Amino acid sequence: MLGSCRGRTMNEVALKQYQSCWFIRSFEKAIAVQARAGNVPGLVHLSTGSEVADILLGQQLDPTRDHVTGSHRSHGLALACGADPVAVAKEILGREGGLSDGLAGTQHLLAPETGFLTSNGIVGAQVPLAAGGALSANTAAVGGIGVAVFGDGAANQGAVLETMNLAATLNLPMLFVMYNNGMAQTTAAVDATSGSYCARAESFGLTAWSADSDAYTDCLKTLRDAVTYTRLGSPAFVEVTVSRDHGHYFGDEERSEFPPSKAMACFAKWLSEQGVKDQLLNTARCAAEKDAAAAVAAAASAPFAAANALSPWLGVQGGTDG
Amino acid sequence: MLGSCRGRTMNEVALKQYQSCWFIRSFEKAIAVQARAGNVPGLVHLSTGSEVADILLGQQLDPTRDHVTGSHRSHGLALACGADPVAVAKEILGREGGLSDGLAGTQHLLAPETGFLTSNGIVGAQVPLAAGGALSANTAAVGGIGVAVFGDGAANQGAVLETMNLAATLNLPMLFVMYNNGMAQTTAAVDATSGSYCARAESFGLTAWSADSDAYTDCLKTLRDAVTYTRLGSPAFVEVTVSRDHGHYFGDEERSEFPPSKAMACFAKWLSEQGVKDQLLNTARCAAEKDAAAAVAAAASAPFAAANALSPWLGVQGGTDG
Amino acid sequence: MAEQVLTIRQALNSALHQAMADDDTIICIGEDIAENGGVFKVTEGLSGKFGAERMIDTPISETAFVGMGVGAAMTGLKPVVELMFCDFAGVCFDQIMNQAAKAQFLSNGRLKLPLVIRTTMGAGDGSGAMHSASLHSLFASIAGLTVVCPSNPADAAGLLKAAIRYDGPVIFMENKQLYDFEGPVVAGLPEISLGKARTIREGTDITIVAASAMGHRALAAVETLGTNGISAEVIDPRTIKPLDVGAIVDSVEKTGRLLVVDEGTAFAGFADAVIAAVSAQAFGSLRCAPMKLCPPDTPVPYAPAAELRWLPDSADIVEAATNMTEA
Amino acid sequence: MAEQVLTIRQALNSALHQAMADDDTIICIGEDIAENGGVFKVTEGLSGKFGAERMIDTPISETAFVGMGVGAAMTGLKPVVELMFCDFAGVCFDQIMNQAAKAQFLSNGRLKLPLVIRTTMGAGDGSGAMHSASLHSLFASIAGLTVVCPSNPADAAGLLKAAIRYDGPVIFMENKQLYDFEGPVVAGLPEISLGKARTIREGTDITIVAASAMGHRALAAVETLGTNGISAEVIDPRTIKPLDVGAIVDSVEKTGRLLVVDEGTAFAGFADAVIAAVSAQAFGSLRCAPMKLCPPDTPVPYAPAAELRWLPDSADIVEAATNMTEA
Ligand SMILES: Cc1ncc(C[n+]2csc(CCOP(=O)(O)OP(=O)(O)O)c2C)c(N)n1
Ligand SMILES: Cc1ncc(C[n+]2csc(CCOP(=O)(O)OP(=O)(O)O)c2C)c(N)n1
Ligand SMILES: [Mg+2]
Ligand SMILES: [Mg+2]
Repeated sequence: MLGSCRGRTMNEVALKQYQSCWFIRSFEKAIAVQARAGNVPGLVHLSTGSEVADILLGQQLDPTRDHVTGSHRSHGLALACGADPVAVAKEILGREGGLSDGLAGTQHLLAPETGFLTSNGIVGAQVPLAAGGALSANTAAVGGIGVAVFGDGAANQGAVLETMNLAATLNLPMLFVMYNNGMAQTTAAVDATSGSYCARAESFGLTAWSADSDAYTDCLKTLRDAVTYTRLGSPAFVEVTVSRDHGHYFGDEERSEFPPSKAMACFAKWLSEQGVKDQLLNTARCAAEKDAAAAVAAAASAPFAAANALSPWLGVQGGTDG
Repeated sequence: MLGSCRGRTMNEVALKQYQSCWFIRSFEKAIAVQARAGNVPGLVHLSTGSEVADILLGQQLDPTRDHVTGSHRSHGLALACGADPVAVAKEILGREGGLSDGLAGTQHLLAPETGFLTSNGIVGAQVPLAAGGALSANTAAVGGIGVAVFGDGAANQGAVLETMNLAATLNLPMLFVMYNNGMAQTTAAVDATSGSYCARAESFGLTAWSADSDAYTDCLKTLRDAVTYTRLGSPAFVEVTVSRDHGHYFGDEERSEFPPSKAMACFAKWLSEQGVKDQLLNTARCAAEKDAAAAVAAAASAPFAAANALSPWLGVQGGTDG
Repeated sequence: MAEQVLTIRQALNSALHQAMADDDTIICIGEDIAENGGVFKVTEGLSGKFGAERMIDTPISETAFVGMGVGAAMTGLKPVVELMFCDFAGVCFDQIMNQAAKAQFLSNGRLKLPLVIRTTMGAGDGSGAMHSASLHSLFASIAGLTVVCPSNPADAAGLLKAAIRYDGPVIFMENKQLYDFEGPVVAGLPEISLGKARTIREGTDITIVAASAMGHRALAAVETLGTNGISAEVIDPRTIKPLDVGAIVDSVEKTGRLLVVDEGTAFAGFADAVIAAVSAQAFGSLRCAPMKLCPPDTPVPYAPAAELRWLPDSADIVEAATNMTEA
Repeated sequence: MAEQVLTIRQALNSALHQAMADDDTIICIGEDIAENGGVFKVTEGLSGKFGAERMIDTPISETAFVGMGVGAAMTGLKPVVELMFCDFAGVCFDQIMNQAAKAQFLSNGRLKLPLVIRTTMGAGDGSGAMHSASLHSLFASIAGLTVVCPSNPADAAGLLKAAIRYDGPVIFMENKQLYDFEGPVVAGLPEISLGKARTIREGTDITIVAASAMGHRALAAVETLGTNGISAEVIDPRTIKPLDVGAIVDSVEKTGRLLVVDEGTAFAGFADAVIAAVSAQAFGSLRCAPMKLCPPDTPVPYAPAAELRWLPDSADIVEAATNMTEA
């Protein structure tokens, strides 16, 4: 679905990206419908609002040698890295055939075969893991990189801050990507963070960029430059401004006043300016919506993971099993 | 011993400080003698090399409203804050009548009555505690501050980095004092830390200074300015260059190549330049040496804490006692 | 005294309101606790009443703010720190294990440490492996910590008040699945002593020890057991540490059988602690092997059926108790 | 095969040399481990042999470098991470409890996690409350972790090799007090299976289970007990988890008595785990209450006499075992 872009014109590539963004957005919308219907086991944190960042980042990466980790809010990132949408949806819905057969769930998407190592329930904990990915890539000398994606709130966790210094000290090929959506749960970024994020990263010795996902070309160029720079062997940091179009989790009504993401509208406008016909935009969007709805529908019609999903893990450690 | 300095001339104050520095240095020397003789239970980390910083900092503080925490290497700081030298020495030697009757030891000196809350066996862990001191002082509106003293190695711990952001976010009257002695155990600061320490602190929104303890007036002014600034209600950071005249711990022979601290020689030179007679300097030094030796000797002749030092703590929690 | 029915959430909220009104030195620290009232709404309304000075919202920096709580407790405040999920203890565990737990000992009693860390526990709501753990025995295994796991509104309010007044660090564990559990409370929400178990059902054939949500499951099981002619006594320890071993031993001396039902770890957890303590003190009274019913030794699974299978339920309790009484 | 006498430190060092020579994917990560050879000198000489790429010195940032080890283990390397003292686990506990321990489960078996965290344990050298803990059961209570506590050079080397080859995360705990303990090893330092206990003394009257340094104290006690006519069997579990319950149960079925001597916590610790497991499986064989001998429930005190009092010693073991056999 979120396929490769080699050998195409720039417009074709961008249109495909646009379609992929719509795929994520529609996927999350379909998950929201499932959640409202009570078909999701717990709470879900939707990626709605960071689609453009997810896709532009994902397309700079190489599944055969890069290792990516994400936060609790990583449906879009996992898809952008190439994780199978049906398996992702099944995992989120707790179904058989989910990435981890429903044992892990929305906050723990693992698709290492695509380079998407894992997302994480603990804010910031994914960041040291990506340093390990960078270390492996470095040791194997395959030109791969580690990429950690985290939020503005996570930027205040010791795990994230320590890893910035560690990556710089060891000169790891590691890219820190901070999605600044202005909020951490109900706390505004400005209330929780003193100083600027880029200055912070620079103070640890990282090369830092910032970009706004509303500005397609800028954002693309920045992410591409940052990945290229990192691939040459040094750690870097990018702050990407995104939005959080739902509340912290879906159903968290109090935050519904947040404005919808402008990023995709801006992207569409830019495509129009490049001469891409509205009809093509519509076709891409419709195709994406259809594909995403189909993926989530396929997942929703699959059986819930059975109690015996646990069976392979019973007695593994010799603990007393209840 | 490390008494107050009100109502004296500047030279008198400085001479007294000089004497206090020699007190710490001689105290540590006497502890080293005890350690070599096998009279110290475990390893000790000596403050030799940071005496000038300890004393100049300690003298800016007010025991009635400030709260100070220190690292594993805090004998000098505790003394500079006014902890009873005999009780400190007894604690280091594991004797009855030590600050904690020998239960805590060299890395856990607690003299809250002097404002010296605690030192710490875990690198960096004392720093959040000082934020609590700052919060208490702030809440009580007594104009007090929290002060955390830590090393260049500790500056890479999440606890320290998180607390910088927290203090800035809450606008706590908290002073971060980093003693840069260039080494953490056997790791050179330059190998473990990327970027500059002051830039790091500034990136978290702290006002930052640096000073060299070899330069008496500068160091004094910087610490005084920083304490004054913090007392007005905002967090700040000071990097003080000190030396580590022994190895990481006493007896860690491999590091004996470190050059002896110049700070006290510089201090003496400065005093001479101010017209303080050599004889006065000698008298101060001799008095300090005598006092320190007497304090440690008094401690060393006290009985080791007995097994029943533990008694008050047995059964407190209802656990099964062995 | 006047009785009233409250949920645990409401009881905790009222207790905090009362305690903070009575004592200026009590402050609350945590993520999203002030204006937002906490993600579980336990601190709702407190910031309007007591202001931003006493209701402190923090960045996502648990080590820094738990440590700040420890330092504040050393210097005259009585902080109540909210750690959103006990699973997050990992990111601030040094401040709990080495700083909060050891400070009083290291000061040889010169320091008081009136710190409460309120946190949650409990699986059953599809929150997955890092938002569902029950780490009460992890905390209880650390010398210096008091650990409380209330199961009803009156206990929750009364024990929280006691925890706040206590001079040492207390980990106060609220079960997410019980926040809406209703029960009677008397006016004034009287304090309840730490360290005292409560017999929530009397019986003669078997003693079931079950804290927090497991107490409710045990009560449900007791009904079925009763219809099968088995009379079970259920003890809610309420405080995990210090554990009221005496109350449990008294019961086992009467019933001769012990079953511990617990949502924590099956290996070196609360269940093992109870079994070992009872074996040491009442071995002669035991008519059969003391047993435990705990989840399998895996992280908490996400999918509903697997999570259901993972948690001990009343059918499991009935089966275990029946096996023990028949043996 | 040729026998040789080595200290535990030397045996561990040789095992690392051999393992790293045999497998390029093994790397070491930690503070002061490369040129300095580690503060306990276990990694001495490795950096000269294998270079800075495979012997990685880090800043004092345990969360970052333990997490880096976890991530590296997910992506093809076999990291051996040194955590200088187990007391420091607090500053990186999330990476141990939630990341290392849960990754394989969360991947439903798709990820391997060949990670070893080497750390130390053990009181007795005046290191004080934050450099002396024995947290083996804290780790063992977390589903997904394997925990190893060797007591002699051959076991140390053989178990370390097995731990490095194992697909899951292993906490490998070296007792500081035993680094200089000497013992015979055979050439090649053969691997020893995880999860197998060893009977280090046969006896008929009482089973004493004791890991790490406590095994040595138990052996000393056995001599005295023997002269008093009590024949004690001593089992060194070697692996704390998975625990070789079978070996212990077999022994208790023979002796009828169980004493667990352990340096870890007395509440919800290893001792309780053994007692509960044996009670469940061999209750009928127990001739008296299974007992434990653990330190008092306090942090490790600093002053020598208090620390001595704190640690169970062989006189305590003799007394406990004597009481049990006389009862
Ligand atoms: C260590 C830890 N603390 C708190 C939480 C609860 N929590 C989950 S997401 C979140 C906010 C994260 O904000 P941010 O990093 O900006 O990501 P966003 O939700 O905006 O994508 C919080 C506080 C957690 N999961 N882990
Ligand atoms: C969390 C933690 N990691 C490692 C250690 C071991 N350790 C004790 S002191 C020290 C070096 C500290 O360096 P620095 O902060 O510069 O202080 P200095 O010793 O130079 O005064 C180390 C690594 C520790 N005590 N705690
Ligand atoms: Mg955010
Ligand atoms: Mg240093």
